Amino acid sequence: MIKLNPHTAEKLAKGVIWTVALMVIAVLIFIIVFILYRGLSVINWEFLTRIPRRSGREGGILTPIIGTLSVTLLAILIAMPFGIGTAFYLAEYTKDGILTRIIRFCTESLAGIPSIIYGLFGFIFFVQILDLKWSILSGGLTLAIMVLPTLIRTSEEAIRAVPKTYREVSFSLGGTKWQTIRKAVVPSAIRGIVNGLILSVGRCVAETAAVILTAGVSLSMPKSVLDSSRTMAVHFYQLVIEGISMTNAYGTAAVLIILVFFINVVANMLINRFVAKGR
Amino acid sequence: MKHYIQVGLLSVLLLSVNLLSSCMAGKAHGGLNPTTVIVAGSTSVQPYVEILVEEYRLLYPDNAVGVQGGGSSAGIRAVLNEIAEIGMSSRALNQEEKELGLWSVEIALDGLAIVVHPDNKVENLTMEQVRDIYSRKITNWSEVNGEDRKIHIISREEGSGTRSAFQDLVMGDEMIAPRAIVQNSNGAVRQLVSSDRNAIGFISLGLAEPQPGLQPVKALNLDGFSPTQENVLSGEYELYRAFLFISEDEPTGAARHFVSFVLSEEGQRILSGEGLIPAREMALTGGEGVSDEEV
Amino acid sequence: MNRNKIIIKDLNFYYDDKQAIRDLRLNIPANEVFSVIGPANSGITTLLRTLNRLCDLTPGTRIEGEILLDNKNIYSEEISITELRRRVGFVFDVPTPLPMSIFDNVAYGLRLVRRKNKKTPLESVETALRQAALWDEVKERLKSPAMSLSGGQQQRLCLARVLALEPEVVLLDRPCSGLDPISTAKIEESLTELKKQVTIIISPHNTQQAARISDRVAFMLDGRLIEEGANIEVFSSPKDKRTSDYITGRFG
Amino acid sequence: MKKFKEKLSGRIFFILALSTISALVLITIFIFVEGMPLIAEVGLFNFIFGMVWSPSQGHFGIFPMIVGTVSVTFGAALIGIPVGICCSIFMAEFAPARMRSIFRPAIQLLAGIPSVVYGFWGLIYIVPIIRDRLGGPGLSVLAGSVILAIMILPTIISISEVSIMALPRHYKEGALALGMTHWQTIWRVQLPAAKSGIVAGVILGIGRAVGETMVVIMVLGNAVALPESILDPVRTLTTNIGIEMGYAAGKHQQALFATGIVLFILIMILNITAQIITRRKSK
Repeated sequence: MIKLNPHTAEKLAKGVIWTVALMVIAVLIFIIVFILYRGLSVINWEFLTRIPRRSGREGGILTPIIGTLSVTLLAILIAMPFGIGTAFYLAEYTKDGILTRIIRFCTESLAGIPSIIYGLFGFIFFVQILDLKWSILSGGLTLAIMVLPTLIRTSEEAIRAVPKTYREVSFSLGGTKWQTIRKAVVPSAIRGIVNGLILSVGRCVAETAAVILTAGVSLSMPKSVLDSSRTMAVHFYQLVIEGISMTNAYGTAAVLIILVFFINVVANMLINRFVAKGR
Repeated sequence: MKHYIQVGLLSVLLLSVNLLSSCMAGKAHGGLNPTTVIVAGSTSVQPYVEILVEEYRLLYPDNAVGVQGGGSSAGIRAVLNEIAEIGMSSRALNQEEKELGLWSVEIALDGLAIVVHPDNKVENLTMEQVRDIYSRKITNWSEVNGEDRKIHIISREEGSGTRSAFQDLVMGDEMIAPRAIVQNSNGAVRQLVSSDRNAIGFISLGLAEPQPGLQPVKALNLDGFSPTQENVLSGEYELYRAFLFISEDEPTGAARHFVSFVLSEEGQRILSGEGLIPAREMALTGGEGVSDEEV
Repeated sequence: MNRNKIIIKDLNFYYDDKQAIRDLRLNIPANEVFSVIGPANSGITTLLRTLNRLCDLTPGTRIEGEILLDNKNIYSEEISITELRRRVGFVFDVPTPLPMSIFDNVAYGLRLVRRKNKKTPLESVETALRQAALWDEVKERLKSPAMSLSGGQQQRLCLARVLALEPEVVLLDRPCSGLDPISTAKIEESLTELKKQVTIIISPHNTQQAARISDRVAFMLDGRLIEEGANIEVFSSPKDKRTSDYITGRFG
Repeated sequence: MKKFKEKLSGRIFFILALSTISALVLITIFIFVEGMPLIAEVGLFNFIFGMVWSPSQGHFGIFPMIVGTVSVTFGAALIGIPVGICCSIFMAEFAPARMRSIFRPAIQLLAGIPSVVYGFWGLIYIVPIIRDRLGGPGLSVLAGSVILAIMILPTIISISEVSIMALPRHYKEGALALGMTHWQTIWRVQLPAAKSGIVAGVILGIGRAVGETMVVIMVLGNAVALPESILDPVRTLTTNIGIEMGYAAGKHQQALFATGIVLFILIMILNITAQIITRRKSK
């Protein structure tokens, strides 16, 4: 190896790192512009509010939008009590022990399991054994399990970030544990918890593999949570893989990116407000 | 803080409205048509059935039909597991499935087109050449009067009706080479062939036609016969298979109503307009087409 | 001589293996200001925290002995901890406002008690803030966040929050550390006023403060009670050499 | 009454906390129950080392897919790890505050974009480039590696950055005070100190690459054969499930669940390794 002068090395390393970082940003911008450039011209009011016709070659993406909203909403509503409850249990109700270690292990493991495995499980368990068929409910339940780790981790962090003094004050004034959590901890942790919820929403919106096996791909307007409906991500996948319409595929992708962007901005605003409010 | 509570309440409200409306919907339809008829299976048949459903919905707005993909085998299994009322298959039932005593009806015939990139010089292949290409005995286009380029073979995945039809009609006992690229829909094969000069694939005949917004592909003649509806009907173009609807027993109620629609003149006209060949016989007992009593 | 509000009998307290309080016996009379002085790590904070069982919150602690409040052991089974903590209030060494409005801070404890008598706690809040000598400064902006107050105001707010519950005993753990002299003076003033109604146990932030405000003084060192007596006695003629060393500033 | 409420709330939280345990147990049970019979029938060795996958003819060998998974993941790691670590050093050390405030949300956005969108981009942008410039069908190990490398960047960057930022200030200050240049400090002091965090991030990133499905279906070509070069199409374990699940019945379906078992075990090994490393770090 050639021994470099430390200052040359410094310059070289700095140069390389700047280049790589800027390239990553460039690639990111390129991908987004690439999709948006072709997609934005497709998006108009009609595209958003019309039911897809001829497998999505014509018409809009109203049904997939409704599918995405309902599957996501359902998943979050189901995951919320479990995720936040677990976070409170871990942060407030227990000391480190075997049980917490097991819970933590399971949470971390769930976080690493690929979505296709969730899809397999959801298909066998919810679709077949519980006989919910391909439905918004099956999809929502599957996604709920999938986002559980995200929700637990972010909520637990938010709860642990609440200063210890708040709890002591509340206890010292005669508060019970429950009152203390409800009145002193929750108000301070709520922003972090909401941020976790938003991250989970993002994951649900973006998921394809798990929902395609559980919520199905029906293009009909769902009448209830027991009906199948495809989400936007699945619709996009179908448009591309079936070669139905590249134009509408770009349009759907653009809507997805804008939605994800919007969700991220909301999350960031919340984080910023959270940080700004902290001491 | 209050804001979040409001959002939360709103979501709960929305959900309960949804649940409530689903109960209501179930009630309103009542006896004959309590739930959505689910049609599931072959991705080859799926796009056509989706179009049929759109038309059907215009005629009978109260009858709900949902279409799922999954593949021919999945469709048959979905019927057996009672996940779906009707299965779609793009291949004949195999022995095992026949023994289960499933009910089936042919809804249309579909030719299989051997497609290549439009710039490919090759116009015609024999059945044997196709077989040799897919078993990789022939690996260069120059061996079949084309340019000196490697052949990229594109196939469908295990379980696909189109693949099993291709296997039966073309390959016989030969195996499709494992090195073949596998795509899981007609559209994906078409997309790939349209963008790769060296590729060859097989897709549903209806999809081989030029499509608005998509790159074209070229359908090859087989043993000198072009893949047209006429040549399929006359038996000169040998690559075709039947699209089937499958059910546990002969369908009744809402499911029967939809099947009748598909087999009616109107339904067959729609399929024919999409490039399929009308079914050879309409084998739904108890009258053809849609009668008003059944609605 | 007043009757004893709190009687501590042979108190020993451990954090895991470390002993923080050793064989402590102490009688604290009612309606007086009782100061506990001593260098850092003498077990004073621990002692205060045992008196309303805040020490229960720290995992791995162990307590021996008895603490009688009005002749009832506060560590016995029949005592409700929440009830006890309402009777014995605690003011921390740093201001600890909760992230809510001034009004909500003071009303916090009241709202924990019961929701059935839905009377607006406005009067109680006002009384408490007056007792803590804060009312005039905040009466115009009860709805603004407590964090917007100055440090001294925040600490008085914390005192008001405790007083709103009308406790019998108030524990103050170095309440004036880090406060400006004016705020300190205001707090001392209100304590002198308060002792008519409540018993006050304070760990002052220096001996001068102890001398200014207390009726009785206890000196602790290494978890042991060294000396205890009336203010003047202890400060003018300490019996133990260590006490006099501490008071004259030779260590600590 | 209050005591009751107190106990009840604790109980409820406890029960809710069991949800993750039951979820993991349920998932494990169902995947294994569905898949084990086939492995038992075919034989573990034949299943894992079998070269032919043709369920309709009764051949269930997934070795080409294991090789596919490993090669694509390796390729993604080869590109993604150095780039990811560079980016995390950039964020933690070099980026001006303003830039960091753009970079971080940008990386978050990168993580939030649905993976199918990346697959699509790869299919219509990367694949033709590979086909036209390098030859082969374009759908290839290389295409998959490039796209997956982009996809695992956010995981590697965020975890590595956090572990570099979390180092005590005096590490850096001490080194600088000894006259080391900024880069020497990073290379000799900060990176070694943050090693376990970075390694954990890398392992989690690799886990993502192994588990990704839709993207690889779109750009890998899915051929069930051992690749001879990085321009050959391959199939991964996830693609095998994703592409054939809908079509499978009977033994074929069991075989896909059996593929799921192999994938599951692979992922759990990666997970547990990452957990052990992070735990050791926190001690």
